[in-house]
Amino acid sequence: MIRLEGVHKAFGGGHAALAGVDLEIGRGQVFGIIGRSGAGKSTLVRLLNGLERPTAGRVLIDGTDVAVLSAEGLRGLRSRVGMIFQNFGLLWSRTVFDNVALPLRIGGASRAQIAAKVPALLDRVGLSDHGAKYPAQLSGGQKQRVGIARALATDPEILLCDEATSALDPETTRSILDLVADLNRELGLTIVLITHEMEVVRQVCDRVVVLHAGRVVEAGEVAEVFLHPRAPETRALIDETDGDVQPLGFDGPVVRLTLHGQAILDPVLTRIARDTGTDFIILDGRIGRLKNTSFGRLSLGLVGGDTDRAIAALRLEGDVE
Amino acid sequence: MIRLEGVHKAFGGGHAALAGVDLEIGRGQVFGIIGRSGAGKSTLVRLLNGLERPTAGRVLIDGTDVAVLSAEGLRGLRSRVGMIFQNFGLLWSRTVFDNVALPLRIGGASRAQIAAKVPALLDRVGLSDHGAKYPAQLSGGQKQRVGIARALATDPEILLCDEATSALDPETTRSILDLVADLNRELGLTIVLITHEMEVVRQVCDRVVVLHAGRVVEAGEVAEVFLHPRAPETRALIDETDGDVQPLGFDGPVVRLTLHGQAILDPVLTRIARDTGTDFIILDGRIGRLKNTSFGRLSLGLVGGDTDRAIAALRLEGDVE
Amino acid sequence: GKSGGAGDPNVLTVAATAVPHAEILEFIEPTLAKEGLKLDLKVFNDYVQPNVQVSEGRIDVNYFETGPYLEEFNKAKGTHLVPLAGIHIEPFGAYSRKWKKIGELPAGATVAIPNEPSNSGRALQLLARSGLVTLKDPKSMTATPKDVVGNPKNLKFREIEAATLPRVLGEVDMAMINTNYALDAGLNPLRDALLIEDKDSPYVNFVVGTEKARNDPRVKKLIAALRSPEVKAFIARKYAGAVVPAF
Amino acid sequence: MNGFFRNVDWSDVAQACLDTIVMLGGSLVLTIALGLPLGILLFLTGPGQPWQNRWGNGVLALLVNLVRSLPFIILLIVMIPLTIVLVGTSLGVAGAIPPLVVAAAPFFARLVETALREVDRNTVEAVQAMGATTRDLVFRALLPEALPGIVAAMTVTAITLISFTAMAGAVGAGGLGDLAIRFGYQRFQTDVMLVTVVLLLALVQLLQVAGDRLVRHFTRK
Amino acid sequence: MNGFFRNVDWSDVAQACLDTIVMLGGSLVLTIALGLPLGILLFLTGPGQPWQNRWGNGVLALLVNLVRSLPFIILLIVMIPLTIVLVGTSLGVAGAIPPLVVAAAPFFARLVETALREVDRNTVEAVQAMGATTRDLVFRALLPEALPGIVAAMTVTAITLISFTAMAGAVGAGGLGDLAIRFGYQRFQTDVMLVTVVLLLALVQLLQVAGDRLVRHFTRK
Ligand SMILES: Nc1ncnc2c1ncn2[C@@H]1O[C@H](COP(=O)(O)OP(=O)(O)OP(=O)(O)O)[C@@H](O)[C@H]1O
Ligand SMILES: Nc1ncnc2c1ncn2[C@@H]1O[C@H](COP(=O)(O)OP(=O)(O)OP(=O)(O)O)[C@@H](O)[C@H]1O
Ligand code: MET
Ligand SMILES: [Mg+2]
Ligand SMILES: [Mg+2]
Repeated sequence: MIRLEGVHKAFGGGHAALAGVDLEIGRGQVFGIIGRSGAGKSTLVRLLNGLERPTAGRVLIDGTDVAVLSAEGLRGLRSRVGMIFQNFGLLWSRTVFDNVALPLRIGGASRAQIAAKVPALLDRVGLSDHGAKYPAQLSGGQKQRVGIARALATDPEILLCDEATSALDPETTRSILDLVADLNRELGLTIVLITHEMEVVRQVCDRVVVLHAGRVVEAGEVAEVFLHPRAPETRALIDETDGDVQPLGFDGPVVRLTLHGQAILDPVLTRIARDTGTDFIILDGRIGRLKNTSFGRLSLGLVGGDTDRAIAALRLEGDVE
Repeated sequence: MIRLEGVHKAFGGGHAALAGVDLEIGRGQVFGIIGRSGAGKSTLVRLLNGLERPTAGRVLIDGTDVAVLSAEGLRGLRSRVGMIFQNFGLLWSRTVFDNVALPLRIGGASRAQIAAKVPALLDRVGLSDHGAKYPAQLSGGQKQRVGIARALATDPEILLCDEATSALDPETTRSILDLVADLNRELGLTIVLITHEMEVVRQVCDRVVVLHAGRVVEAGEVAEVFLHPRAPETRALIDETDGDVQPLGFDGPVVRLTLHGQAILDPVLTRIARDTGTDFIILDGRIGRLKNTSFGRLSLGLVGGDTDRAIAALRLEGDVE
Repeated sequence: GKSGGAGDPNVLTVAATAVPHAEILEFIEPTLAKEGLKLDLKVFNDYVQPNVQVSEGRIDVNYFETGPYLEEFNKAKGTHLVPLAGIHIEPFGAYSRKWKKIGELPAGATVAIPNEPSNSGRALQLLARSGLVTLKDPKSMTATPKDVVGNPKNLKFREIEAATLPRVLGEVDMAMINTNYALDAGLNPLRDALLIEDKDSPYVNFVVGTEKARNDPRVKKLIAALRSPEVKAFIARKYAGAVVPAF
Repeated sequence: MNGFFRNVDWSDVAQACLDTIVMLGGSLVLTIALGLPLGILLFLTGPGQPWQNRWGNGVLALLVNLVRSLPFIILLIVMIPLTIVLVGTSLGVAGAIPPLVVAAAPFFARLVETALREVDRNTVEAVQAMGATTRDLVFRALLPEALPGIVAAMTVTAITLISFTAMAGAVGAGGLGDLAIRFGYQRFQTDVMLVTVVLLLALVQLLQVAGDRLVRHFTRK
Repeated sequence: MNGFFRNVDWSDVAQACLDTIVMLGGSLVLTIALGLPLGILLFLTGPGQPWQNRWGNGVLALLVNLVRSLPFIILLIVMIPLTIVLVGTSLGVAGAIPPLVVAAAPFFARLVETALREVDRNTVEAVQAMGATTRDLVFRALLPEALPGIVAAMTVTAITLISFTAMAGAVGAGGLGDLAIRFGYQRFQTDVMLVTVVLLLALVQLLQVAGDRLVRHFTRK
């Protein structure tokens, strides 16, 4: 559905924001883009609806190069693409209601359609009480939710989210993600999602690409990238620990264990402990879900018993470092 | 150092953004403020440097009511307080360098002082290469880092951070938090920090307050609040799971265990497993640090053995639900 | 009326400048009304429009200009307006705050003159007649300082808007001022003027119209009313020498 | 008619007031009707804008500048034939309105252009990303967002128009400014000048206060 | 001096050009010097601003409106005594400059006020939160941020001043506009009118292009 071929983008003078990006996003995918601040994520997403033009390379949507579209063609494309902006881009002169209604009005919706749809959207993003306010009267997160409701108003086929939940609390984030995931499942909405919250990528993305200094340094299935990050930039991004491998107060041998899929339902640790006499201290780690599989990543301190056998046994269950 | 007494704040017409807030922040503390979007967090912080005035109640800094300060007094206070804004508030007409230099110029710093200080600050926030750019040429995260550097420029005594790292990737966030934590330790900087990233609260805050609809629903030491959240609003916010208590594919008995302090260095699970014959499956959870203590919160599936005795044994080690 | 045009036998449109023309016209309005002629008075503060409007037939006649000015206008614009009747003269004078007599005027003195063509020519004519300057074309009614060929006293000219002249009198050695402005500014032409036009002045103000208007009965009525003894008395009473009847 | 205001003919003053108000009202409405589209066009054809067009923009700018470089009195004259076609006369209040409009519209258009340039680029971009036509962009985003600036521009323009009406006396349009010039200036009647100036001031003051209030009302930022 | 331009005295035209440029230059510099502080003051004393002051703002606004409600020619006359005190004469180019400045400064001040109102509230707040004095706020935040708007205001003001200079002929200031009126209009010398209008247009065009370029140069948003 979306294909980038050798895309470069340089802003007048400076070095390139994107330096040769190839990637492909399939219909109905939830596609994550992560990377350090300034890596080129926003620039990449803005290419997809023609807000920026590549200095070299091609951006294809359904096989058509966005750069060669006529004004009319570009409008057609944009009406099928919703975008949530990092900086909101709301109309200050319009109420929350009218901001959300705007894309509908532009799309030629009737009064009745607007009256039916906007309140439902405001409700979904938890702003039912704020429809008559102006953006300047809203908190940061409320503004962001207006942007979300607005992007969803026209039932787009593609949704571009530029840090759509960065100003939201975890609870609200979760409800927004649920909403987006529902749309993805029910309507086959294709979603391109920039985020700094790895939890978000884990929960909703199918595939993820890691940008660094304008280049793709890693790309693949979320589980694959998160469980077996290859590029050092990826590791640095998704690393959960505070950076210390050796946590407070423990100075025995430490291993890092990664488990996923069904393995996690095995009582791995307790079984091996019983078999090898080695006790495990969980120094650090996380067990949770990756979209629809489970995963775990633990730093284990080994105490007593046959630690070599214990490590060998762990190796049979998952990845050990 | 900072005291709020019965603070109310209503914006013309609407219902109150703050509805009776009392709180106290000690010198040198890192004080977290969390709460849902629209809870009143930004409003609260803006009271502390007089950007908003309370409709009732008093805001005391070092015993002086901010509301009764003269213009001169207010400027004096503000020059001791740095603020990082949710919406950046940068000067579009000035380069990154000049934006960071601005508070120094206002404070009457010499050319030489500015030439010495600004590059060091830009370096700390990773913007050395961007000093000559204008804010419109920066990515979202880069803008936020300019705001951070600017707030730190005058070596304030109090630093107000309104979602200072929300636009930053985890790696950059970590380096900023390290920077802030260093300043707190070395210079006794008092920090008031709004964030939606619970990880940030865990890593750097001493105390935390949970706001909900303009009221304080919970307040206390971070470890206390995070390990034993009392208010349902707090639970909802800090809940790490995706909301399902019963994770994928397991249907035996499940308990939630919370451990902290030295307890975590005990190989609790493996020892009890050996003693009671019960195997534990870690279904979900997180082990990590709370500023300078360790903590763990796990959902355990119990398999075989004497589960009652196992649960009783767990109770001796930590909190079980 | 909207465009006034020649047509309604009982209404005559007349363009005029405010003083004294419009005031004189207003004075005769009741008389004409009794004769069944209604005056539609259009007051202008500009010297071009009234002629343009009359020549294009949107106004019947005007009453604001002097013969020399009309001639100049016809020549420049190729119009064929004709003077229908001379009514009055507004004598033009030279005034000074610094000097009591024209003979005291020193060499290199600054003389302010009006900046529109009709009045600047008129001012220079008056100076020429008193021997202060000689003009390239002694007959020219629209001379400007550029047309001064002989200037024994080496006078410096400043062209200023006519109504401003009395107000800057203190800043120049001498100013050439229309009598109406002089009077309004509190100057007394008979006492204060260093030079003043006499009764033979060619600058008589005419009622002006197209050739057609010559035989228009309405215009005849207007002219008759303007040249009445009542108007003569009115002028004498109201303008005390600043306006002199020319009939 | 004695005492200080002895020269003041109050019915003249009333008529002049009426003339000024009619001229102002008529020309302001038309100035906005003409200047607003012109300002929008100047903006849209400018560099980096949706209808970017060096030539078109250059020609528009030249026209606007041409009109603005003509002294008002010359404009008044040059326009007479056009004025007659438009309103049937080049005289009086009606005849003054077309030149007033032609003089003020380009001025207003420039102010509108400036106001439109101030609209937040992020907002414009977001609306473009919805697939808005330029028409939608103008009517649903640019104009509402720039409204406070445009209202401020209207206030400035209205007050400028009042000062133009003073010169419209050249075509016999009358009005307070003309009264001030003819009696106050040309006839040295200080009392008439004072009365007209006070009335003009009241009118200007009214416009400014109303304008400011509207600006504040429309400012949502 | 034959052919089409037979009436044109080129040395007069050159002098008029010079006069216009001197009047414009002199009065523009002073208009900015006077209007900018006035605009800032109007803004700062306005509702919700640092020096909020109903009375002060009201008095300033009244003064500004008073000057703006006076027809230019009346202003010229009323100011004569003051002009003489300021520049020693009320005549010629020098005598025209004070009234030009007094007429244009309030106008420019209003445009400055409008431009300052457009400055991002978040930015202003951030600078206030640094403990900025109002002076710092004005010079380090408001003015730099509003610079594109202020430059646009300068352009509009400069062009408006040119049209005022045409009226300054009343005090013998000369200039292109005055030449156009006295020869082109009053003496029906179409060639003179054409030459002067072309020169005026060139000047206006130059100002506008330079202004636009500066605005673009200072726009960093
Ligand atoms: N200027 C204003 N006028 C009216 N209401 C306002 C204004 N500013 C804030 N509010 C309201 O006050 C409440 C608290 O806002 P505040 O910005 O303090 O929230 P917050 O906790 O910072 O939220 P977020 O996490 O989304 O930034 C919100 O409901 C908001 O709509
Ligand atoms: N208009 C511009 N002019 C010049 N440079 C720009 C411009 N926009 C972006 N850049 C630069 O391009 C690079 C990529 O910016 P981009 O906004 O794509 O980053 P990002 O990955 O979205 O970062 P963040 O996570 O901080 O939002 C940055 O170094 C930025 O400074
Ligand atoms: N009323 C004027 C005068 O007699 C006429 C000037 S000619 C246009 O001086
Ligand atoms: Mg970005
Ligand atoms: Mg907030």
